[in-house]
Amino acid sequence: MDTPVIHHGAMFDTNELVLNMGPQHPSTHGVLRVVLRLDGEKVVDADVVIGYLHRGIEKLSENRNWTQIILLTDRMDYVAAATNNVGYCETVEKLMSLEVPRRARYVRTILCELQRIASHCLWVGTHAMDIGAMTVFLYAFRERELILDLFEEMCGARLTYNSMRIGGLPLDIPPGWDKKVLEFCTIMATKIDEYEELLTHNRIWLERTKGIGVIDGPAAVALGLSGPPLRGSGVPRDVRKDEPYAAYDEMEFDVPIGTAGDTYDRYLVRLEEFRQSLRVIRQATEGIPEGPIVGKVPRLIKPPAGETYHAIESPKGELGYFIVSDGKSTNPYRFRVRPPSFCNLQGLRTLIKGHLVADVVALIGSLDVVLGEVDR
Amino acid sequence: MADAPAHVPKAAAPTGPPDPPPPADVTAPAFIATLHAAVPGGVTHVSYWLGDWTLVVPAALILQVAQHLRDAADAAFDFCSDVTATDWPPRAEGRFDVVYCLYSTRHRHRVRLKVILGEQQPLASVTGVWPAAGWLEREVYDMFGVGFTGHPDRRRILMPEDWQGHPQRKDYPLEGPGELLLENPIEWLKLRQSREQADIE
Amino acid sequence: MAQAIAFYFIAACILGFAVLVVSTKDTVHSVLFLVMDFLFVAALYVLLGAEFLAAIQVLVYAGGIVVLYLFVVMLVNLKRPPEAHSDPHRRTMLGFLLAAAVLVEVGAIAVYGHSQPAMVPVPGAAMPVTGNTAQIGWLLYTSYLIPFEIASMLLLVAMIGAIVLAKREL
Amino acid sequence: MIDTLVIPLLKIVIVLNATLVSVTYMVLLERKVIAWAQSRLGPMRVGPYGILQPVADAVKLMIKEDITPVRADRWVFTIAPIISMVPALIVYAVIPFGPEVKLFGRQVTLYITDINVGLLYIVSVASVGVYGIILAGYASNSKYPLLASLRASAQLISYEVAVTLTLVSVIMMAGSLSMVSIVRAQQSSHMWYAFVQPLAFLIFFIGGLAETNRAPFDLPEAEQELTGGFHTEYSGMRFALFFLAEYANMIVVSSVATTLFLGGWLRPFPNVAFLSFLDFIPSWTWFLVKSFVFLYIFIWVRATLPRYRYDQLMRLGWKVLIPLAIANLVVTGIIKVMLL
Repeated sequence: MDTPVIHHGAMFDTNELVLNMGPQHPSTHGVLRVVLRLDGEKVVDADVVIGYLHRGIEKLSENRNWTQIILLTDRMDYVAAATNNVGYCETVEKLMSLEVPRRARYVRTILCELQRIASHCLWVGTHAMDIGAMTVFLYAFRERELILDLFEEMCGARLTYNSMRIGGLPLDIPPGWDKKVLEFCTIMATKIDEYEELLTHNRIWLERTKGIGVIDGPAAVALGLSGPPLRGSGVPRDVRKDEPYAAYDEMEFDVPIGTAGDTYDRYLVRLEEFRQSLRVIRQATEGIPEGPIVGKVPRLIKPPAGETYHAIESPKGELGYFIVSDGKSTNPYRFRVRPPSFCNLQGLRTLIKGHLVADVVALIGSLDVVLGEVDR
Repeated sequence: MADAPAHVPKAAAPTGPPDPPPPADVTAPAFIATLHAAVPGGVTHVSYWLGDWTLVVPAALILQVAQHLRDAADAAFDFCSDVTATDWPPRAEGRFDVVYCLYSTRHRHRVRLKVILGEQQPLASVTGVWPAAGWLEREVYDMFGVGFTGHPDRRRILMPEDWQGHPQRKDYPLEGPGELLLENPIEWLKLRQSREQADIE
Repeated sequence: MAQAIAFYFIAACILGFAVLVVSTKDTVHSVLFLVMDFLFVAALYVLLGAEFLAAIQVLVYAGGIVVLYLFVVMLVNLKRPPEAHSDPHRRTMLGFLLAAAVLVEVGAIAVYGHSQPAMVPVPGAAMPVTGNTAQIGWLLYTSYLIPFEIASMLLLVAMIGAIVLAKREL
Repeated sequence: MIDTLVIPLLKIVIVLNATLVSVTYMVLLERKVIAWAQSRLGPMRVGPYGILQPVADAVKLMIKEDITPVRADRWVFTIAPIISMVPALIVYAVIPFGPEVKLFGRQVTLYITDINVGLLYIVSVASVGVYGIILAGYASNSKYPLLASLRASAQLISYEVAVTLTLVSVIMMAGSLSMVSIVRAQQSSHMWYAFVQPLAFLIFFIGGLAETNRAPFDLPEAEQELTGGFHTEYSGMRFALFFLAEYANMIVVSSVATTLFLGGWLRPFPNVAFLSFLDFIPSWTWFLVKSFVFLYIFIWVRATLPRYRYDQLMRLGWKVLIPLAIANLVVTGIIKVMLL
């Protein structure tokens, strides 16, 4: 049960306790397992064990044709499925040098940003829940429900959308959908303030998140963190700005960055991202151009031989696809995903050393990992 | 995987990506020239396709190249996006392509490094250069069986500790180790034990 | 009569639990019996009409001190039986010696108490207060002020000592 | 015979039953209030507006399998929930719900008994309740419950100090340890002690939250960290006992706070003749209403605040509340000596 490690030299010998957190644990957000070595309640070291949700999506994709893979990508980051679709389709389009119509790129932008809000809603809810504020959880899920309704209207599904096609979209937006999206933006803007009222200036929230899991910019970059955890450390890195895809080059938005690199700053960054996402959605919905929704896509999708890497900014961070085509078969020769959650989770061990058990759940929450994406 | 249904290779298995050299009208970024100067023989081939630069690096020099690319002012690749591999079983010069996708948060440019590696050939770990490579290299080891030397924590990451074989290799069957495990676990256990016995002998 | 029955019952329980405290193998069970013991002592106080003392007995001993015992017992994990001493006879000898000393002491007190005339109780008339609690307070701060203060100082010293011992870096 | 045996027994039966029923409905109230705070409906299926939910819960818990882990300490595991529940119930012996009233031509006191060390009795009995939690964690022979029970007991002991110190200030004001006398003292001094001792009142309330393991101090049962806390390994009725004990303790804290700080059964402004038309409301109603306000705040706080971390909780207890309570005590003493 225990592996006692005895510190000699101290006046009192103390045993280290090995605490196994997960894979069945309410706040490891799925099937994450963290083996903690504790000195009292202080974490001396941690081993992060993953793979409990490994379904071999990469291997599976190498045996499916190019279109079938889209629905496999839904199953990775299942709280932001449309973002995965977009990333994959754009990578294949890059391989085939396909031109995507402007209207499709605008709709992709709207869907990506709606997904970002949905994902952040889930994050703010569970993160607050982990720290004990249960009301925010239900508030955030209430708003996420509105987004799911929008998606249901758009593509008929509420979680796994399969909402993209290589070269464009499967369906045009339903009539009146853009009005509903704008309406949602109005509602959401007030709801963000509601979350902030409950958390941002709450003394207990501040005590629980300020100075917890501090990581500075260079260290975060070296650890491969991306997305809000990286921006929380003050590194202005956002794929949407740096390597624009979809219609982000035509959008106006700011990239919020933190200063302290602690859990609180990551929280603030994500809350500001809510607002920026709404800004992008408004611009894209109001400026949605007329035109076709699918480009000139050959009947049989068979990209030329070669390999490419393409990254987009998913709600969790840099979501990259590395795809190799052999130019002969109708399936990719190598399909590799660079899952942002996987790389962010790698930083957990560094972040939690020296903190208390209660901070472990706060930090898992602040990294915002989805185990479906970590394990694939 | 003697009992598993043998993977039937396609008529002509592909032997690697074309990696076309840059066309005449594209100028290579400056850091490639600097790299050539700093690490002689560090780059054996430069390729440009779809706007991405790929440098093929000999396995022996990967650490030096990585170090240079991270520290050189005109390169500054401080962010290791991805480490992965591709399996090209019939290729003569080596079975695996180990691919490093690098990004610079300062210059906002990307580059891919590629190391061609034989099946039993070890490769120096770049975790000392980019700590981010830690888990990514573990995954490459887990999925392809590439042995990284100098890795601080070389364990399997996604598959169970006692898993046999490396699933992402092209000769690993999609069905996994066979149906025996699901249909008759006791038989499977016996088989595994006998195999372990054979390993020991 | 009823009071005598109650007294002998409570006294028997106290003794019984006291025996269980020292005879039980499991340390946590032993501590639990100690709590029971303290509760019955409190009952004895109630029987004597000293409710204040009874409540304090429960609050301080059962509710405070023994909880700390439990803490220690649980943290140092004494679930395995303590190893036998290298020389079991020495311990037995020591036990007998101590028991004999206690016996002699109790005997001496009994003989002394019997030979002396009954102690004159503290004159109640001198106390301006009535009621159990108030009387204790009055006595503590008048007749027994110095012992009371000395006890407080001792406790303070013990507390500081414990903090210094336990805290590795101050 | 009737006065010495029947009436006290009847009172005990009534108080026990009322307590148990209100505890079960407290659970429903909590679920409902939190649901409203979170724009939900709460339980709605069992009975109209879910008012029969406690009955359904009780039936479910009773017919649930009662599991004792194999490696558990069987005896301690069994008595721990009992130890937890009993102190929470016997405290009601000294809580005054009202003064003497005439009932069927007989003078009946609306409290079971009034002992002269009533407040001390409550404190000491409550301090025994911590054993239930410690022993549950120990007997489960599992790491999460053990950690939780250590946290719980440390928390209870620390906050007990602060709470007891505030009680001493009140005792100083009232000059008595008897609950009934404290209420009467508030009547004669024309002032609820909440206004005379606002600091003590606040500390008592915060300490009460901590002592009942309620949010934001609900670390011992922090689901997100310790997967349920000290009662992780319990199921069925034994789990229910812990659950009931927690809610019974909440009601105790509310009742004590009402008695000590809000004038117990007294109506607002008890000495203002002009408001005497309020007297037609039975005195115990005032008591219940005031206690209910407390209970509501307990729930409200839970729906609003995040949870403290363990070390922060201890720091708050030892470095803020206890010094404040001591300062309050000293100031109260000085004023008392100077003015009287």
